[in-house]
This record gives sequence, structure tokens and C-alpha cells, in this order.
Amino acid sequence: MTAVPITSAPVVYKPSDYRSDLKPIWCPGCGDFGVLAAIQQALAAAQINPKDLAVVSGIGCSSRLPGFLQTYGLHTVHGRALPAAIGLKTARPDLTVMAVGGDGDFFSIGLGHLPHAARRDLDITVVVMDNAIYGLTKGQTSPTSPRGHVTKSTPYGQSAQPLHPLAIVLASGASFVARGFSSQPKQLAELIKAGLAHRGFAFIHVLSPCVTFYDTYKLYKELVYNLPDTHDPSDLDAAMHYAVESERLPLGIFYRRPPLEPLPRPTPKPFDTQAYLNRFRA
Amino acid sequence: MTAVPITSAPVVYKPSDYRSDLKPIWCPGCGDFGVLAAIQQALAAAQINPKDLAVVSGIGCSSRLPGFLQTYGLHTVHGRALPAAIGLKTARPDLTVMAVGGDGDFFSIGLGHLPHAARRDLDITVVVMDNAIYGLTKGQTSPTSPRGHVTKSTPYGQSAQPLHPLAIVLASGASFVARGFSSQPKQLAELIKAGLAHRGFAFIHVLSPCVTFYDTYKLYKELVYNLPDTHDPSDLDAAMHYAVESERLPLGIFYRRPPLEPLPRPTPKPFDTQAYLNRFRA
Amino acid sequence: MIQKEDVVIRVAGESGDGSSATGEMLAQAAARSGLHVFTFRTTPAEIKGGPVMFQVRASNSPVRSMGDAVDVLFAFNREAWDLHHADMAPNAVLLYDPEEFDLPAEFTGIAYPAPIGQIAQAAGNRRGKNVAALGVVAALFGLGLNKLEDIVRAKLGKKADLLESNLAALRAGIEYAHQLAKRDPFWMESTGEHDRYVMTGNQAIVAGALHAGVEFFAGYPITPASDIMEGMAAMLPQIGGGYLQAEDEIASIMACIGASYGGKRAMTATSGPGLSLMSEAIGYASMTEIPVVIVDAQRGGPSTGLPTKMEQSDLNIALHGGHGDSPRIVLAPASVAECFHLTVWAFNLAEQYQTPVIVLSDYSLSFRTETVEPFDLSKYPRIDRLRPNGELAAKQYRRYELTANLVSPMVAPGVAYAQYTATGLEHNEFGNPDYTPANHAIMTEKRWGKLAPLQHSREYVRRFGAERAKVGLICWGTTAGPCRGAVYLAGQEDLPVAMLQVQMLSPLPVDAINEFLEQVEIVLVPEVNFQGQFAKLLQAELGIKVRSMTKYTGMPFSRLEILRQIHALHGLAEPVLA
Amino acid sequence: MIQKEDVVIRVAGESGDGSSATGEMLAQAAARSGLHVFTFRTTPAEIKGGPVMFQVRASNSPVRSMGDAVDVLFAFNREAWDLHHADMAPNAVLLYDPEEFDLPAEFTGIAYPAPIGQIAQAAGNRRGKNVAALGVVAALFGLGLNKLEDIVRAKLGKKADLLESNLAALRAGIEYAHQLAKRDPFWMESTGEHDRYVMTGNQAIVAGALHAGVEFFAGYPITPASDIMEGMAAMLPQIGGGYLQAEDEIASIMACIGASYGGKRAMTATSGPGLSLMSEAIGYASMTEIPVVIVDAQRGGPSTGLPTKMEQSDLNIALHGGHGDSPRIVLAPASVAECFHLTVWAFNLAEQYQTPVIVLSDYSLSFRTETVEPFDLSKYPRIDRLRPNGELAAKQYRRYELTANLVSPMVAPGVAYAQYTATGLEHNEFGNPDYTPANHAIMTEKRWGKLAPLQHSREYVRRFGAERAKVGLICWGTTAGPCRGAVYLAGQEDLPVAMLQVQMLSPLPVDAINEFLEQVEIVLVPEVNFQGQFAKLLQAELGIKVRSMTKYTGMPFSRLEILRQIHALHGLAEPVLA
Ligand SMILES: Cc1ncc(C[n+]2csc(CCOP(=O)(O)OP(=O)(O)O)c2C)c(N)n1
Ligand SMILES: Cc1ncc(C[n+]2csc(CCOP(=O)(O)OP(=O)(O)O)c2C)c(N)n1
Ligand code: SF4
Ligand code: SF4
Ligand SMILES: [Mg+2]
Ligand SMILES: [Mg+2]
Repeated sequence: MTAVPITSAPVVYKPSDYRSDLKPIWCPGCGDFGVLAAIQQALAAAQINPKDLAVVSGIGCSSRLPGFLQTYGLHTVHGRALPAAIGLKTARPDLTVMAVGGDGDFFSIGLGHLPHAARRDLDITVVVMDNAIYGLTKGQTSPTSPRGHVTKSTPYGQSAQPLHPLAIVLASGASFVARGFSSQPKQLAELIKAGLAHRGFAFIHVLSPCVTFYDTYKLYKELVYNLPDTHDPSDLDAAMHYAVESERLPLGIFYRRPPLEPLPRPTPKPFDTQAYLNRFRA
Repeated sequence: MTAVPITSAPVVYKPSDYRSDLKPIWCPGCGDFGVLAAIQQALAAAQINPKDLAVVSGIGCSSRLPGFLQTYGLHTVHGRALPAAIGLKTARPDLTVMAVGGDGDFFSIGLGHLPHAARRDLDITVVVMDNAIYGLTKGQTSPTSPRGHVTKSTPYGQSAQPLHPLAIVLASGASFVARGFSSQPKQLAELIKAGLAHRGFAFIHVLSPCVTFYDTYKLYKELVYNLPDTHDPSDLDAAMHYAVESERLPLGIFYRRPPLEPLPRPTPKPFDTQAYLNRFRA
Repeated sequence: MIQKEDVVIRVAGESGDGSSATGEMLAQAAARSGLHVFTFRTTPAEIKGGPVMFQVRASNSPVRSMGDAVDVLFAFNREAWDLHHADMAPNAVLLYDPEEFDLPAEFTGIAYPAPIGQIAQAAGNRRGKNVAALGVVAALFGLGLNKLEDIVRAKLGKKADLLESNLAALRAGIEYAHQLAKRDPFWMESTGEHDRYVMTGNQAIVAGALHAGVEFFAGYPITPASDIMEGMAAMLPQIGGGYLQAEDEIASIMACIGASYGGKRAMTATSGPGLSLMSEAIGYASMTEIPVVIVDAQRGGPSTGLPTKMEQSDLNIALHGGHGDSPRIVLAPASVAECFHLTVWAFNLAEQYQTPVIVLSDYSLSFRTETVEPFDLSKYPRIDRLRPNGELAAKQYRRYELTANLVSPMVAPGVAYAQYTATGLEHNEFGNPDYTPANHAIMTEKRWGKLAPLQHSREYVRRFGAERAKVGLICWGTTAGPCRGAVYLAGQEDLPVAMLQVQMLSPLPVDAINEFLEQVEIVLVPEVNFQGQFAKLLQAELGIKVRSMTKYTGMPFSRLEILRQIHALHGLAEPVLA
Repeated sequence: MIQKEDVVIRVAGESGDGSSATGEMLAQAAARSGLHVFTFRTTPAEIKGGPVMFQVRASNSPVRSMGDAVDVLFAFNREAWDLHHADMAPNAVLLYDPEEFDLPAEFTGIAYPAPIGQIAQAAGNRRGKNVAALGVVAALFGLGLNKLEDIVRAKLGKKADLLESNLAALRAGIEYAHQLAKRDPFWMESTGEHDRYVMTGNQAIVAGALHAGVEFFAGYPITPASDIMEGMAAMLPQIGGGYLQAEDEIASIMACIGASYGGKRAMTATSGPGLSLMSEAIGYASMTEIPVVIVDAQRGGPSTGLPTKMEQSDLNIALHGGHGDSPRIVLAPASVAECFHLTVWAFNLAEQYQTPVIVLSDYSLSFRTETVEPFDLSKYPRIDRLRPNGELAAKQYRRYELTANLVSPMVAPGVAYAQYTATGLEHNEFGNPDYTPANHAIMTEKRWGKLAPLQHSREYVRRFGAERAKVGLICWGTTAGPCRGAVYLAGQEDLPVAMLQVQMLSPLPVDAINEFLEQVEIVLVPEVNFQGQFAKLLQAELGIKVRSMTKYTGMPFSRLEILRQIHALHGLAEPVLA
């Protein structure tokens, strides 16, 4: 006998139906609040039953997000949201699977998993809250911090160039690539909704400032602009061009192509131990 | 007193001066022989004193290469050649540092380190022997194996798309990006020589077939061609375009820009423990 | 003709010269004719070429180790003689190819020349050399003669064009042997046919996992575990399971954790370097109480070490790899049959106790073949994790409910009203982060306490030998094989020796061990690692003092080595094998 | 007025309300005036906001633990009272801000209202509240009164505009306290000024590493180790060293290994999750005999666990994390001074023995400040690795030469004729791969044997208390603090208790421990983890039985908890503190 809910689920889900009772630990003004709200909006727009959604994350301020949603959540270890999400989606294709987290989580310790996730092109929606800083550990330089950035961990300025996450994801063959801004939650919700609708690997890079350790609100407000209407999201070269742009920060859908067609696989049959063992008869 | 060699070093180094007495464990016909020869050629062309060169690798057939050279070598663990090379180069900028290995090593388990190495742009020359297979573990699918590739580890065909290593390295901001072919050792030696001369991160992707588990000699011979003379290696968009090409395989220098200018750093002074401790006086 | 109790035949040559194939077919022939078989092989460090050997021990009684010394050495070339003659028993027989080298002057025992290349060539194709060798050996020592043709046929499979010349080579080899004047005592004809399997340890692990209902596998290639992954790659798509060749071992186990969180039975397989990399994730599974099965096929360490040698040196990291107090179950099979047995139970225990389970195999077990009695599958039920039952109210689901036995109902996504977030942060019954001192104490006790009953279990020890004895062996993993051999040999000498094989290393079955301790005076703990890791575990857990006996050459113990130590502890002279 | 031997003052409030700053300044004032100081703080789980506390224990004698109970609680708000009043000693004093809450009716002890907001406001700026609080506390209990203005000045630094109002607030606070009718016995005036440092454990580790000659650091942020990395980031560029914020912990330690292979002294610092990830690389350093220092600032585990709590639960992985038999040295400081001391020796041992050295600190030690006596730097030499000496011939350099003490000369690249490749494969003296049984045995013995002399060392134990006693404490890490406190308290009762603090956990200094075992009847092993990891280590290594005493709440032992157990073992009644 399996578990039975005592009342039936509501027929229409409101954004607030996705919210748990846990109060976010985020600082007042943190960009992640906007992302949480946008995710709730997108989920409601897509009318995803909370019981059929699992949100996987790593470690960081942003990675605490699953706990603030009234859905299934898997708050893993630092940098490992993607392989856990891939295992979950492979084992449970019936679920909607999202992976969320921060720039440290996805682009530093977890970077080894990102291109592999992209090239597998499973139906997973990824939302990275990039504040170009390590929030939870109190303000060290991250892979997206600008060159010369001064923090406690790089007091003489970060010597490496910043990564362009969207360029890497595009180079890895992702089928849906977009960028949003936590201060523009309506557009962000649209992008996440489009990502959820996409049947392959959907990657949404979100500018989500950290008010406490690297307040980029003003900066980003100056730099962001919407991709021109003329931009053709099926044009990989153009998408790549926008992805490496750093003087200004384009928002919108950079790239979209149909997901990979699955390769033919055998029709599953139940396993018969005895028949299998007979192969080994002396 | 430090160690003293009993005879002085030769004034001119021949390719054979870089060869150790260890007999390569490679199968007869393995592409890696060509790469080893090309590296020796390039080192001789650059007249690098073997005592001032350290070659770092991970684990794989290809990663055994350092032991076959009469230079300093660091045969690390699977996937970790780059961070070890970075540590070595940072600590010992006077040395010439190379990192070598296979596609599994650099593009599967080690992929998390590659973009970070590229964006740091240290003076390291990387040679990846890509045979699109796991040689040492006897023939499993690798991240550069084509989609649908059938091996013992993917008997129903590899479902993910292959990675385009050069695209990822370009997207990560590498300053020198090239591709060679083990069957064209002269060109390959030239590329490695150019990489050694480049003062930033030089990445050389080498098609180096595995005769035993995935013999691609014929295939590659058909697919390779030299980048046109008209290709401008300072054009990132063009380089990226060639990098994602998979129907044919361009060889040559895809991209080159001047390495990053180092950021200003304080002038070093000797450490004085007592002066330092005085900061903590009650 | 005297019939020896068992015979050890070693075929040695160069990788690619067919010597291993000869050994493999010989083992099959012996098994198919009803003998018990135990094989052992070495692999060269080179990818191609390099010296190899394939050894078959065959007997009419069960065999549990590779044997002590070689009774018959078939040297395909001079190097094979150089490398292996030191392992020959005093009265051993040498077979050699006179085309390759002359009978070494220093060898004074019984030798038969076997010009297998010539025999095969005369039969039509020099490449049938290995089949000719098969014929010679089988005919000389009575091993499964009536099965040889079938085996050659199966081996050649689709290469029908080669069949004729190979069968001719086989017959010529047999013929050649019959014309030799047999001067040795070895003759191993079977006393009857039996329905047995011939499997490697890796194959038995794959079979066990499939029987246990594995639904997801993720892995990364590594010797000697790769063919577990390859077995899964072949089978899971056929039965609707999920399979993933991951980008590394961290991704492998994290994918398994994701799948298991999704309600599916998940497994990965690796060797030492991969297990090291999995340390953090195993701790996460322990903390979040997510079932997962991890096979570690141990090889020589540390680091890349000796990838093609056996060692039992990953016990410490299996027990302790992971920061903090992170419980897990650790099992270790000693034989191919136990690979099946313990893999099934690894899944059941993982599910029942909601914790990671590590199965410690080793290189020798991974690749050796043994004859295995058919399993009574009715004794291998499938135990599922506890799932919430009855009515659920919104936001009331307690994932980490403090039940009487401390195992909590675990829901899989898809069930309404039971949504929760699994976190590696310390958490309360609802799964919400909670770092208060009282909560950390309670939850730590929960994670450990749920496993505590296993300490009293008697399911995971095997007791052999005398009821009471001066010397009691306690051992784990494949060292149990030579230990049983030593106990048997001691029994032959009327020397009572007791033995306890511990199959579960964590939690340690302390009741059974304490009982055994009552029955013996001296506890001897043989194992193949430097530190005496298991001996120290016994001391740590039981507060006792044991005698550690270690070997760290990358090779398993022989039963004679252990018997020698038993003799020494009794003040007896060195044992001599009849 | 009675002067208590020491006083424990806890300032508690909300993150951001200045209560921690009050505590910090108080500690500085006490230290600067010549008192011994030991602080303890908690951090909220939230990034901003959440309850915090900062506790100062001050005394004219050395203090080695956070103390047993709170003598003075300054509650900045009602929640602070709620959270902390249970920790107050029977005769403790309460200070509270009457603007925030009323004196709780259940409190019957001595209480002083301290309207610090109002005091500061009257002095010119309400934000000077924390400085006003400083004035009140210092004046009431005699803590470093003459140093307060300097400290406020230093604290404000460049914010000169705030200085006046803050100094006014300070004076007003002092004035306010002087007008209170003092009814409590606590008065801690210093008996003289002393030249001491006030440092945290992390600061002492940075200082120790710099003194030891660290030339390279690579790390990745993690609580509570990040500020070791940040200290290195600030200092190494100034002294010409190499510094790297790596992409993860695997890269961190691999970079250190690369730098050390290059001949430089290298270090990384992390906490449990990072140490787990480093397992494979540590084994590699052990195998290739490359020196490297790894600081593990332990926090509550397993998994992400309790990132802002202390625990001593990474001992097992420090000892055993890494497949195969991979030796390493493990050290554990108990105090801020020992952080300096053992970090210097960690480098020296790594270099001398060419092996990884792990230093186990913990969250409480990372962040607490202590007054530290100046180090006699002449006692801290810099020991370099053995390098080849004399003439080298081409291809003759034996990196792993089997010398008498099994330590081999290690060259750094740049020396002609000494080129070699370091490999994690089993290798021979030249460093070339070699998997033969004899070679594996010899090289395993080399790697372990070179460390064996340390078992006989007396440098890494500290012996306190009675020469002979019924109860002997053996402890490690920060639990040594409360143990010394308990030994002291027992001494006050004329109860002889012996104590051995073990600073080196691997190799275990067995000679010194065995000697201690002779001197005591019952061995009690207190430690902050669930399993009793150190107790089991003692049993494993020595074959003895000890009494394990564990705590696993994320909080350190108090000396009273340990004294209570000592009483119990003597059959005495529960101890009561005067
Ligand atoms: C293996 C490991 N290393 C380091 C840490 C410490 N840590 C926690 S979160 C974090 C990075 C946070 O940055 P980011 O992912 O950008 O998230 P944010 O807090 O900025 O949202 C780090 C380094 C950890 N928990 N585990
Ligand atoms: C942590 C770890 N995982 C797995 C292995 C096993 N392993 C050795 S080499 C290798 C991959 C070899 O492929 P590649 O890097 O392409 O080198 P090639 O042999 O093809 O030159 C693997 C998976 C290992 N040594 N360590
Ligand atoms: S520290 Fe930064 S990222 Fe973290 S919660 Fe606060 S504002 Fe957000
Ligand atoms: S297996 Fe392949 S890659 Fe390895 S040595 Fe042989 S040919 Fe080369
Ligand atoms: Mg961030
Ligand atoms: Mg390869």
C-alpha cells in the first residue's frame, strides 16, 4: 500500500502554492528573492504539480532555494547538483527536474559537470544565480568576478579573467541558453517557463546580486539590455558572440534548438534471474 | 651545498637528448609515438635544457609520456595534470612547464580544471592526445567519441553528443589554441614549438589514434585539412566557428592573442616573523 | 596411477600468444566435466604484449584458493619458464614448446616437450597453437576430455572458417599426448557431472545486482571494476533501467544518489582511486539516509599503485572515508558465490537501513573464475525501503521521523503532501536544517542507532574448523579462501584450528566474534595489506589484542603460508605438503 | 570584595547590534591590561541577522577552556536572555538593557539594568551603544579600564568623525557603572602588565606557516578555514610566495603537490568536505613522497553538517582517508599557541619525512582568541628536505634510494642529470614503474618505515597532573583545554588525576603512551565525536581497552563535565564548583 494524501490537490496552482514555510535565510535585498519569486511564477504558469517537481542544488546561499519551495528538493554537496539531477531525471523521467545554485557551485567546483550535462541534453532546467561572489562563505572572489576584483581572497586583485558561463555552455552543445536578471522577475519568469517547456537541457543564467558582499545592482542596471528582436536564437555563431560580450550584458534567449532525438533502445522486458544465470552454466 | 653534475650539459640538444631509457608501453602503431617524437622535435627546436623542463600528466596510456622523456616529470592522478602544473608553474616560474594526457583525462574527469587553467593564462603548454577512447582501461567511450559510438561501456551507442574541446577552451579565454595530428609530426612539432614560445596558456589538441580500441587513422586522414592561409588567428569568432566543425577536422593555429598582462604585485621582501607577530601584541 | 586430490595447472606465455585462451578453455572443460575449478590470472602492465599467465586449479572437492604450488607448468616460451619455475611444486611437471626453448638443464623433474606450433601447423593452421596446447594438457591429465570440441566450437563462434583447422589441431594435440609416455601422477578425471556455473567475481556481482532489482547504475571505467559497469551497460537498457557512463566517480555516485532519492535501487562500481573521490558523497548519502550500493574492487595501492594486482587495503577508507561521524555498511565477499550473495544483500541492507553499503571485492576475485553451485533463488528475497503508509496531511511528512527502530519512512517524489528537501546540513525530523545541540545529538544517535542491531546479527559470519582450538583465524574477503585451505590441511594433520570469516566489516558483528573469541586461545588475523587494517579494526572495536599476519606483495596468501604460521604458533615444524 | 579566580563574561545579542564588538573589545582590554584571556563565539546560520554571542574568560592565571558557566551575562535583548540564562552559574550576574526587556521575574540573582542605547544617545550617537556597554562591563568588573580608550580609538580607525561620540559613550558607560551599587563579588583587575599576543587559532596557523617558510598556498573558501587562506592571500605576495585561489579542493592540493615537487614548501587549508575531496591526492603525495601540509579546521559533520559548530570528528578520515596503505603524519593543536607551534612542525616534519602532514584544528579554535606568551623563535628552526649532495651522473639519480633511514634525497627540477618522473604507480628506487611483488613489499616498507622512529618521539605529547593516579585522561586537540581544567579542579580537591595530551595522532607516539599507561589504572578518553574515534585509535594501535567519553552536540566539553566523570570513576559525589 502506498501513501495517500488526505485531501485532493488543488486544480489550479498559484505561485504561493510552491512556497514552503521555511523563511529564507537570505539577507534583505538579496537578488535570490527575485529568483525564488520568478521560479514560483514560472511553475504556476506551467501548472506543474508540486509533487511532480524536484529541485536539486549544491551548497551556497542560492543553493538553499529548494528548501524554500513546497516541492521535492535535494540539497546536495558543493558543486554536485548536476550529476544528482541527471541521476534523478534518468531514473525518473516522469518528474520535472530543476537544478539551481550559485556561480561558485556551478562554475568553480562544479564546472566539470556542466559541459557533460549540456552534451547529454536531458530534460533538466538549470537556474544559476550568479552574484559574481561567494556569498555563503562571506565574500570571496568567484570565477565570474571581474579581473582585478579585490576581495579578502584576492586582496591584490583577481589575476584570472572571468569565465563567460554562457559561452562555455554553448560550446558544450546546450540546446537552450538564456540570461535573466533578478530585478526583472517578469522576464525571468518567462525565461524559466520557456526553459521548463524545452524538452532538453535548458540553461538560464541569472544575474542575482549579493547586497552584502558585492552589490552589483547599480552596475547591472546600467549594463543589461534585451537581446534585439532581430536576434535569431537558432544562430549559434550569433549566440556565441553575445555570450562573450562583457561590456554590456544581454538578456533573453541566446540560443534554442530542438533537443537531441533519443537513440533507439531495446524494448524493456522484466529480468529473469534464472534465465540470466543459465548463460554461465558450465 | 647543492647537487653538482659530473659533466657539463651539451651545448646543443638533439631530439634524442630528450628521450629516456624507458621503453614506451604503447601498442605498436599507437598515435602517441608520433606525439612523443613531435615533442622531442619541438623541444630540440626550442633548445630547452632538459633539466629546466617539467612535464606533468594524469593517468592513461598517453599520460605515461613523461616517463619516456629524459626531463623532469610528474605523473599525477587521473584528471589532475592541470592543477599540478599550475602549482608548479606558479611556484617555479623559471621552469618550462608542459601538461600532457588523454581525452578522458582532460575532457572527462579533468574537465573542471581546463577552463580555469585557460582563464588564468599562465605560461603552460598543454598537449592532449585525443583518441576519442579510453585506451588504458581497454576501450570505453570517451567524451569525444561520436554520438552513437558503440563500445563495451555504451553497447547501445553513446547517447550524448561529443564535446568540442577547442570550443570549450576558446570559450574559456585561452590565448593560444591549435590542433595537430600525430600522423603529421612535422606540423605537430611546429605547433608545439609555437605553443612553447607563447608566454600564456597554449592548448594543442592532437588527434592521436588508438590502434587497439578505436582505429581512426583512415577516418582522420580523410577528415583533416589545414586551416586556410586566410584564417586570421586573432579572430575569435572565426576560431570558434572552426572549433565546432565536426564534419571535417581543421589543423593549425585556430587562435592566438597576446597573453594577459600580469597585474601589479608588491615588491617581495623577506619575511620577518617578529615584526609580523607584533601586530598581535595585546 | 595415483590421483592427486587436486591439480594446479599454469599456462604461461606472452600476451597475444594464446596461452591465456588455453587456460580459459581448460578451466571450462574441467568445469563442464564436473570438476570444481578456481582460476587465477595475471595481466601485463603493457596494453599489448608482456608476460601473462592463466592458472587452473581443479578438483573433485570444492576449491577455495589458487593453491599452493604449481603441479603442471606449461611454458609457451623461455620467459615463462624464467618467471614461473620458482612456483613449481617439488614433483611438478613441465610442458614446454621445444621450438621456443630447450629444456633448461637445471630442471631435473618430469618434462614433456609439446611442439604445439608444429602440431597446429601440421593440422592446417599454426594459429591453432592454443587449441593444440589444450588438447595436449587435457589428454595428459584427464581434464574434461569429452567437452573439448564443444568448447572450441563455442569459442570460435562465428569464425566458422577456422573451425576445421582448430578441431584438427585439438585432435592432433590429444593424439600427441597419447603417444607420450606418461610418467607423472596427475590425473583429474571427474567423478560425475554437475549443474554448476562458471563465473568471475565481477559477473557474479552483476548477476546479484540484477537479481536484487538494480534499477540504476552510473560508473566510470577503472580496472578491475570496469566490466561490472559494462555488464550493467548491456543489461539495464534491456530491463528498463537507467544507465550512465558518468564523467568521473563523483558524478557517478551523485547520480546514484539522485536516482535513489527518486526511489530507485542504485549502484556504482569502482576501485580505490574512485572510492577515494567518492568520500564526500558517501558521507552525504549517510547523512541524508539515501540508500546506495558501492562496489569497490580493490587493487594494489596506494594511489594508482598496482592496477593489475590484488590487495585488501581499502578497508580503512571503506570504513572511515568521509569526514564527520558517517555510518555505513561494509561487506566483503570471499568467493564468486559470495559476490552474488552479498551483492543481493548489499541492496537489501541499503534499502532496509537507508544507508550507503560498500562491497569490498578485490582484483583477484574480479577476474578469477570459479565453479559455483546454483543459487537457491527463493532464499534471495527483494527487500524494499520503508515507504510512508496511510494518509498524509499537507506539510506533516516527517522524512526523518524518530521511529522505534530509528528507520524512517522514505517517500519518493511524486507523492502528494510528502514533499520535503533532503539536505546534508544537520536537520530535524522534517528534514529542515537544525543545528541546535540537542538535535545534533539525537540525529547522530538516529543515524548510528538504526544500524546497531546488525552488531548482533549472525548472518554475516561464517564459522569453520574445530569447535575449540588453540589458534583461531579471523579473516575477511578473499583471504578466507586460503584460510579455509589451511584449516583443511591442519585438519588432515589432526591439528584442530578454528576459523571465523567476517563478511560484514561495519557494523562489526560483535556478538558472533565475541563468541568465537571464547573458543580460541590465540587469534590470528591474516590479510593482504601492510597495516593489518582488519586486525586493528578488531582491536579498536573489541578492545582486544590479536596477532596480525600481513602480506603486501600484491599477491594473495597461499594456504601453505597460513598453515606455516599456524604450525609456528603451535611450536610445530614447518609443514610439508604431501 | 572577593576576587574570583577567573570570570566568564558573555555578551549576547543579535548579529549586527554590536554585542560581538563589545565582547571583542572587552577581550582586548583584558588582555592588554595583563590578564589571560580565552574567548568563544557562536555564529548564526543566517548570513545577516540571527542570534550571536561572544564570551570572554579572563584570569590572572592561564586559561585553557571557555569555562564552565557564565558569571556575567550581558543580554542585549530578550532572545539573548532566553537562549543563554540556562548557562549562568548559580551566583551569576545579569546585565540587561531595560529598553529592550524587563528583568525576567524568574531571575532572582543580582541584576543590573544597563540602558546602553540611552547612554550612547545622551553621549551623542545611539550607535555608540556597544562602546557604552564596554564601559559598563569594564567598570563593573575591573577589566582593563585603563586601556579602553586606546582600544576604541584603534577600533574606529579612520572613522574619526565617530570617535568623539564613541569616547563620550564609553565614558558615560563607565560613569553609569560607577553609580551602580555593586553587589557582586566579581573583580578581575590585573596583577601586572605582560607582553602577550592576542590571536585566533587561524591567525596563529598563518603566522606559524609564514615562520616555517611557506612558499606556496592554494585553497578554496570554506568555513572555518577561509581566513587562513585570506591571511596567505595577504602575505604571500608580499614575501614573493605563490598564492592561488583554486577552483576546488582537489585543485588546491594538486597545486600544492605541484609546487612542492618544484621544491617549495606548500600548504592548503580546508574543512571536512574539502578534506574528503582531497583523499585521492593525499594518497598520491604519500605514494610519491612529496611533502605537503594540509590544515583541516574541523566542523560539525557528517556532510555539510553544522558549518558553524565545532567537532573532533575528522580524525578517522585524517588517518585513513585514502585507499591503500598510505602513511601520513597527523597533528592536532589544543590551543592558539599550539596552532603556531604545530604548524611550524608540520612543515618541518613534511620536509624531513617527505610525506603529507595533516593539522587538525577545529571551529572553536579557528575563531577563538587567546592570550599567547611570545614564542622563543630560536626554538623554531626551519628544517629543509634532504636534497642530493655531491656529484650526479647522468641517469643515475635514485629518487627513492633505499637509504639507512629510508628517507631519500629529493631533487627539485632545475638540477642537471637528476631528471626523474614522480609517479603514483608503484615504482622502484629510480622512480620507474615496477609492480613486482618484492618491489611492492620493499617500497611499502620504505614509506611506512621512514616514519616509524616518530613512534618513539616524546616531542608530541604533553603530560600534566599527578605522576600516578587512578584515573588518567588521554586526549587530543581542543579537548585538552577542558581536560587540563578538570585536572586543575581535581587538584584543588586533592584528587590526583593524570593527563596525557597527544599532539601527534599518526604515527602514534606509543612509547610515551605506554609509559603513561603504566602510571594510571583507568584510562578515560574524552573527545567531541560520536564514535570515540581517538579511543578506538588507541585500542587499535595498542591493543588495550580504554574508557571512551564522547559528546556530539557541536559544543566543546566544559571542564566540569570531565570532572564529573572523574568523580564518578572514583565513586565520588557530583562535583560542585565553588
Ligand atoms: C567541498 C566544499 N568546499 C567548500 C565549501 C564552502 N562553500 C560553501 S558555499 C560556497 C560557495 C558559495 O558561492 P556560490 O556558489 O556562488 O553561492 P552563493 O552563496 O554566492 O549564492 C563554498 C565555497 C563547501 N561547503 N564544500
Ligand atoms: C580516479 C580514477 N578513475 C579511473 C581511473 C581509471 N583510468 C585510468 S586511465 C583512464 C582513462 C584513459 O583514457 P584517456 O585519458 O583518454 O587516455 P588514453 O589511455 O586513451 O591515452 C581511466 C578511466 C583512474 N586511474 N583513476
Ligand atoms: S550574503 Fe549575498 S548572496 Fe548570500 S544571502 Fe546575503 S545578499 Fe544573498
Ligand atoms: S591501447 Fe590505444 S592508446 Fe593505449 S597504447 Fe594501445 S594504441 Fe595507444
Ligand atoms: Mg555566488
Ligand atoms: Mg583516450
